[in-house]
Amino acid sequence: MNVEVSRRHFIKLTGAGVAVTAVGAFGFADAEQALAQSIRPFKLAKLTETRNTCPYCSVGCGVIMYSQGDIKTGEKAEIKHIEGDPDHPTNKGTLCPKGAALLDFVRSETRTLHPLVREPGTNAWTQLTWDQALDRIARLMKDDRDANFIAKNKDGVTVNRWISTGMLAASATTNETAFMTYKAVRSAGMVVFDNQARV
Amino acid sequence: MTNSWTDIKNTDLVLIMGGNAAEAHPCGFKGIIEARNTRGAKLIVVDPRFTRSASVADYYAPIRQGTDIAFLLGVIKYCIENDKVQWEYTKNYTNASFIVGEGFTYSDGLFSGYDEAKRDYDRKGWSYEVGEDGFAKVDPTLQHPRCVWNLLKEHVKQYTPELVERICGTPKDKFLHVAKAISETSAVDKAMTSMYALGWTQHSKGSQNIRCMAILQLILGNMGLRGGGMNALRGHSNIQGLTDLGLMSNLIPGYLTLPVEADVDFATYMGKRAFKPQRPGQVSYWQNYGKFFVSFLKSMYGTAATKENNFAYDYLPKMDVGSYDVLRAFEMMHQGKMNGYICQGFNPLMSFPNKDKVRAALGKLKFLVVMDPLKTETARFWEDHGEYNPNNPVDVKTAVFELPTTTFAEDEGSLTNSSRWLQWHWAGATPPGEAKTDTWIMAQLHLRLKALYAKEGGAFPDAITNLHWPYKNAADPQPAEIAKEINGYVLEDVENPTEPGKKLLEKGKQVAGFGVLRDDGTTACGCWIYSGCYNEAGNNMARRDNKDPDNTGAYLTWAFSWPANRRILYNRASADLTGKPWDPKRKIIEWNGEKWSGYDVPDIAPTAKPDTIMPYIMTEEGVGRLWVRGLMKDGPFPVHYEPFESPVVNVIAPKIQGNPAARVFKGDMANFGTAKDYPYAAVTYRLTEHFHYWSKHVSVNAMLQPEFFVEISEALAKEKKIEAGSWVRVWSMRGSVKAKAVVTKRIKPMQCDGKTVHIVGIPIHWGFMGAAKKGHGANTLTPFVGDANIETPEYKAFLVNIEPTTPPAVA
Amino acid sequence: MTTQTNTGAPVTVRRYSGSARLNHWVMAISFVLLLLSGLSLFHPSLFVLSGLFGGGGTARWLHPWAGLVFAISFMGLFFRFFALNLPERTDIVWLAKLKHVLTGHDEYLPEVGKYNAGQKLVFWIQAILVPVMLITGLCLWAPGLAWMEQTLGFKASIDQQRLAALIHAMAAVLAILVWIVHVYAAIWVRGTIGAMTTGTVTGGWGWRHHRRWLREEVVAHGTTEHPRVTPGE
Amino acid sequence: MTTFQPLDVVRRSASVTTSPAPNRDVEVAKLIDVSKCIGCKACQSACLEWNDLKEPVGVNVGVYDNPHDLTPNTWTLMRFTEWENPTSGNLEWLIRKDGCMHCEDPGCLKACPAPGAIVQYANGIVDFQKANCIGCGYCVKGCPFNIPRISQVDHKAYKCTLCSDRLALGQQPACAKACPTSAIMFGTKAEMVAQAEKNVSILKTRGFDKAGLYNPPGVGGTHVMYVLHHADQPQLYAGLANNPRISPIVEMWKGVSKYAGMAVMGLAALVGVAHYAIKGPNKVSDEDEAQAKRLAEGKS
Repeated sequence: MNVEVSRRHFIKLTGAGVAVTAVGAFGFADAEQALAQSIRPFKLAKLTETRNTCPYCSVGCGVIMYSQGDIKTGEKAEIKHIEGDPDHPTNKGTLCPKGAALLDFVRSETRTLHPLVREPGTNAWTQLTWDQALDRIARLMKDDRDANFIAKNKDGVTVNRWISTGMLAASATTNETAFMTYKAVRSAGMVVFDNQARV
Repeated sequence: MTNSWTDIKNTDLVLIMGGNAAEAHPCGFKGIIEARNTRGAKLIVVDPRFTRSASVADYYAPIRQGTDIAFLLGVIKYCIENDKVQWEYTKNYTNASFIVGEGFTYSDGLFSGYDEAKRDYDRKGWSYEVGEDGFAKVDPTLQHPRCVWNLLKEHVKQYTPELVERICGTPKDKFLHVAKAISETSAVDKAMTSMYALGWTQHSKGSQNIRCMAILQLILGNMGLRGGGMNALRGHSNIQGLTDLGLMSNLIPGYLTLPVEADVDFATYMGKRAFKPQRPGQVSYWQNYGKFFVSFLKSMYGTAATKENNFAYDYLPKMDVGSYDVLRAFEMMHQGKMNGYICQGFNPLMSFPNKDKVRAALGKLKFLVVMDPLKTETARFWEDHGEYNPNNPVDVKTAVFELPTTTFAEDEGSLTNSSRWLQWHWAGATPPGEAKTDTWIMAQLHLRLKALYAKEGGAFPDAITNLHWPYKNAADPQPAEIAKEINGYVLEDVENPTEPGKKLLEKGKQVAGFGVLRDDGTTACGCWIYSGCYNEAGNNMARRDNKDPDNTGAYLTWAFSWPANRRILYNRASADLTGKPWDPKRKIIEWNGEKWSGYDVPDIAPTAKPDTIMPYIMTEEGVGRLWVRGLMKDGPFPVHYEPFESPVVNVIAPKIQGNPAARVFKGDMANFGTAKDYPYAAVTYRLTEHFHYWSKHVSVNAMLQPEFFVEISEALAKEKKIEAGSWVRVWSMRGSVKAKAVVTKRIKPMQCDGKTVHIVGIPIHWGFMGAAKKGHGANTLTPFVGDANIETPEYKAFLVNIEPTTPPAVA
Repeated sequence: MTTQTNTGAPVTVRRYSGSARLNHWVMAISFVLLLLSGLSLFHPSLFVLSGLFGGGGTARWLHPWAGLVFAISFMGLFFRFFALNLPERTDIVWLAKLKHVLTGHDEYLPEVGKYNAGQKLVFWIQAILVPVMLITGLCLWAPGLAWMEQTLGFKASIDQQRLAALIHAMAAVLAILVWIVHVYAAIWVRGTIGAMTTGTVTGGWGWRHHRRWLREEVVAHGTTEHPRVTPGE
Repeated sequence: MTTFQPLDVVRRSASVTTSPAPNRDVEVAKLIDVSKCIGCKACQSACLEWNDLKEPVGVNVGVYDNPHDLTPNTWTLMRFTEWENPTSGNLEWLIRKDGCMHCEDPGCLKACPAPGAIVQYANGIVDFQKANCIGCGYCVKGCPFNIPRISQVDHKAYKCTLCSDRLALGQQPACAKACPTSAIMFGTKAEMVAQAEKNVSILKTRGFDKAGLYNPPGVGGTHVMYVLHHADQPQLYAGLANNPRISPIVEMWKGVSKYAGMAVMGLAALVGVAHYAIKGPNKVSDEDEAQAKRLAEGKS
């Protein structure tokens, strides 16, 4: 029976002017002035909220992301804090040690930032543009497909199969990404195709 | 999960076996604590290790990894012999009464029809005896010697508590305690939930582990009930979704299957998928296969899919082998039979068995494309990281592309959790650097390939050039557009046959659900089981109303649950033959004389009479299967086989060690170690502080569990003179790793068939990238063999040796 | 005995060499710093004293370093004078006549050497307190604890640190008492301070308070060569 | 620098002034039910993230406790103990969330020499005021639970604030919010005590006869309390203090010695002044000088 002001109420609180009632709620009734000076200012005030789902395990906990800036209005937005969504039926605002640290996943120092290529036999990455990267990959795919595509088997049955290039789908991409991936992969006749269900 | 995370609180007994929910799914574990506090539910953990789940359990029983089937068959025997069976349920809702054809035999761990050369069964002999009415014969009295019930009784007879102790190392008294607790849930007002995960799947007989519990849950009458069910705790946030959407070598979205070479044409393909009911009046819902399949083809190929060309049936590739799963893929790669590989947010170098083989295989590719928000080991397999990844870049001729992708925080769309809930989420941050969404990248790859084929032509361009592409901005398809595609939409007006002039379906509208899909090309649907997720009512996945009348845990208005927003599968089975709930306190749905209604979406036609139409509408039998005919490669019943690498000999069939129907590649058979050289039973697992190989990139989690370690018992530590916190070398037939030693009371040696078996616990999670200390991957050690049915690698039971050692050269 | 008035400047006697005086003042200054910074952390009402150092933080930082300086300089003085402070029989007599000491009737006191029993007590009490303060001080000081753990392999438990704090405080009070006596005596007994400023005292001062010392000085050095005792003209 | 109105604060370190009539209507408490804790460390994670703390990546020393002790950045730490229960013969994995107990009678505050560096709010929270902290480490010596840690970077003392910034907005502490199994609960002290009774009774039905609430009277009770399955042996839980109280040594150090010391020193000074007033200075007479002269000239 955690004392948890409902999220909506909470939002009101973080709005302009600290609600005295809430302050009172935890025995700070006469303290606003002192708190203003002694207690760290509430860091979520004036940040933009976005609802999201934890990308780790399959519990699918609801999270609320607090960002500086609102991308819905086209602003540049940077996540400042991530916390459990109290309205979510499964996690009810709680998070595990991974979910509670999602912020540092988003801003991890080892995130990929630019398309890179490592040329055969070399020992370094070189940066390229998206167009360069995608065109080269498409070319490599087509050349391999044209060379190794199996249109018919020995009995003359149409099999339209491509097995010399494969794809591993992710485990945390959206269903929409998954379907897009499916379309792109299957339309090319690719069958060496799997996901992370087993590991 | 047949049930959901929010349903766990309704249970009376939680059996965590083959999983570790507290560790891997902490927020889902909440329901267990709630069930305990509100209904006095008990938690039992059966595991080789005293896990975090065990730390809060009411009862813990140790078991040697890879012996779950022996344990569970023992429990089934206990229930049968002690009359702890939900009889009415078993008789009416399972195939207990079905009579199996003559000629079926089982002896020494093998069923009839085994071909040792092929390592496969001829499964014909496992089917039912068919009467002249064309339906399967049954004996409701369960007297017939060949009825499934009697075959089951016979099959489990040998699994006595004594045998269980010999095989599993579970002390008899502990086994009996667990068996008794489980058997009590055969009462109509008691339910047990089975929470399992990779602890059951990652075995060469993984599917049968789960079958075995399914059989038990059926005879206990725990399927379809609130607080019951088979609850697979999926590992990743959307692995459920990716599987539902058919991102596997042989699948089509919604668990349809790709044609095989024998399906020479559409007619043949459909002919094999008639799914005629095997009992009179049963639903056998897969009879609608054609509607789902054609609607899928229409959503793939749009106008190019016509009646004339069988809806572009030939555009689909046909399989020549059962599956091109990851193990086969890397085997082919290793043989130099593959040129290109695309990894989307996946780290095979760390995830797949036999790391050295995986590294070598990747080095034989012409090109490797890695799409990931993090700098993965796989993208750097060619780099030299000393002991952690020895390589000489100059010798590696693979061109590697690393494409930066967005994380959840910068992407929009739906994820399907273990509860089968499709939950929509919104982007809240600007992608860093030049990172792009996976959707954009896949679309771009397709469009560029398409452009090349349009320009140059080439091998069978049709399927590529004709791929349906209904997006406002062709270069950048939006999640909502794709979601609508998945849900399905109407291509042509369809008249209502009963009321002429009135439209049944209106062109251009989203279909309401899969019920209205058609096989005449008038509807399109990307994934039938997801139909209803984004219909004319809007994006149901984005719903956030968390009301839950009477706290049943259904939450019908929160997001969307497939199929048809149903929260508990087989919920019809929660009511008896009169349509009344077995346990009124547990009511989900109820038959009011004309129709079904209740807290959940009924898993049956609303007007299906309870006494005639049986609950398991997806099976041809209409009932749950204690016995499977052709569907399991390795037998109609589960049998105990040892892991391919096991410290002991298979007690029940000394000649057969590993699963006889499991596929093993030539080179790999020679790569299995024996107890002589590798005396210790190893198991790999997750820790709660980490998630696979991502969270080591997160400073906080890297700090919470900074360094690769293995866990051993105090006894083994003493025997091997290993100090807690010191360095040890662990090696298997495949490779060798160095790790810190955690010496613990939570792992204890077991006595199996008179032999002391020491266990070595090996957490995954470390690699040579990220914020944590560099570490070896557990997959350096694991064997390259998978489950007979779905090829899940045997990560949970293999052999290693261990010794004290010096710190790694590169720290 | 006969009395006669004396005209002309008094005899001056050399009491402390330059180095001795330097040593003393280094010690004195560091002690005052210790006193002020220590007291500021000793009682809330004295916390204001930390203002002299620009705040409690600096006081906290300065105190241990001043302590080290004090301890080292004290050691210098200790070796310089401990021989002269060895106890002797007359000390008992002197102490027995403490009444006369306090009333300033030196004439009733036995002739004493360079140091009387009182001074010796001051010397020896400090000689005990300083190491005590030093050790307990180290136990209250993060760098000190670290140093002890690394070089001495001694890790002070929380309870030992608590004890150290208590002893340090009590020893400090004692030290301050002794210091008060020391300073007061120097002020009360006129002509004394010169000993630590110019380094000399008048012969009369010597005659009155340390007659034996004066005699020894005269005997040892006479008046002509090595003019330790300089006749006035 | 921080000035409090009387009602805000019950106690203030190194300050003679305490509030005349503190408003103690709402006392808060965190209740940690150890029997529900799965040791997932979500609380640790949430604490670091909410308070913007960074703890460096360490090494494995053979245990699950990371970091291996509380630090200026780690204000809460999961401590793991494997214990074989001699009566049941079962292994028990006792996992305790360590951190500031927010004592009703805070030893840290008592020991602190810096005015206002440690305050106790009316709701029971014991909070460190960075601005006033001088980094002397006396709080570490005063604490009966060995909780505060001094940063060697900025020489300030750190520990759990009970998320006073969140409480001020009606939000529970970050750790309690995150805890997946509600092993950490938060509310008014009265509510938490009542909740504890429920949890204890459940534990008793599960066979833990010695289950109980840990709210040590020795420190006047705490605003962070534990439900323990073995309340009779708190030391089992990674050495949780059996009957914690402010160390008598500290009491003496901060009590008697302080006042007695002040007294004697003051007295000594007074005696000196008085003595001087009465006796006047001890002067050297001309006679003494004459004698000295004579001695110097060797005439006697």
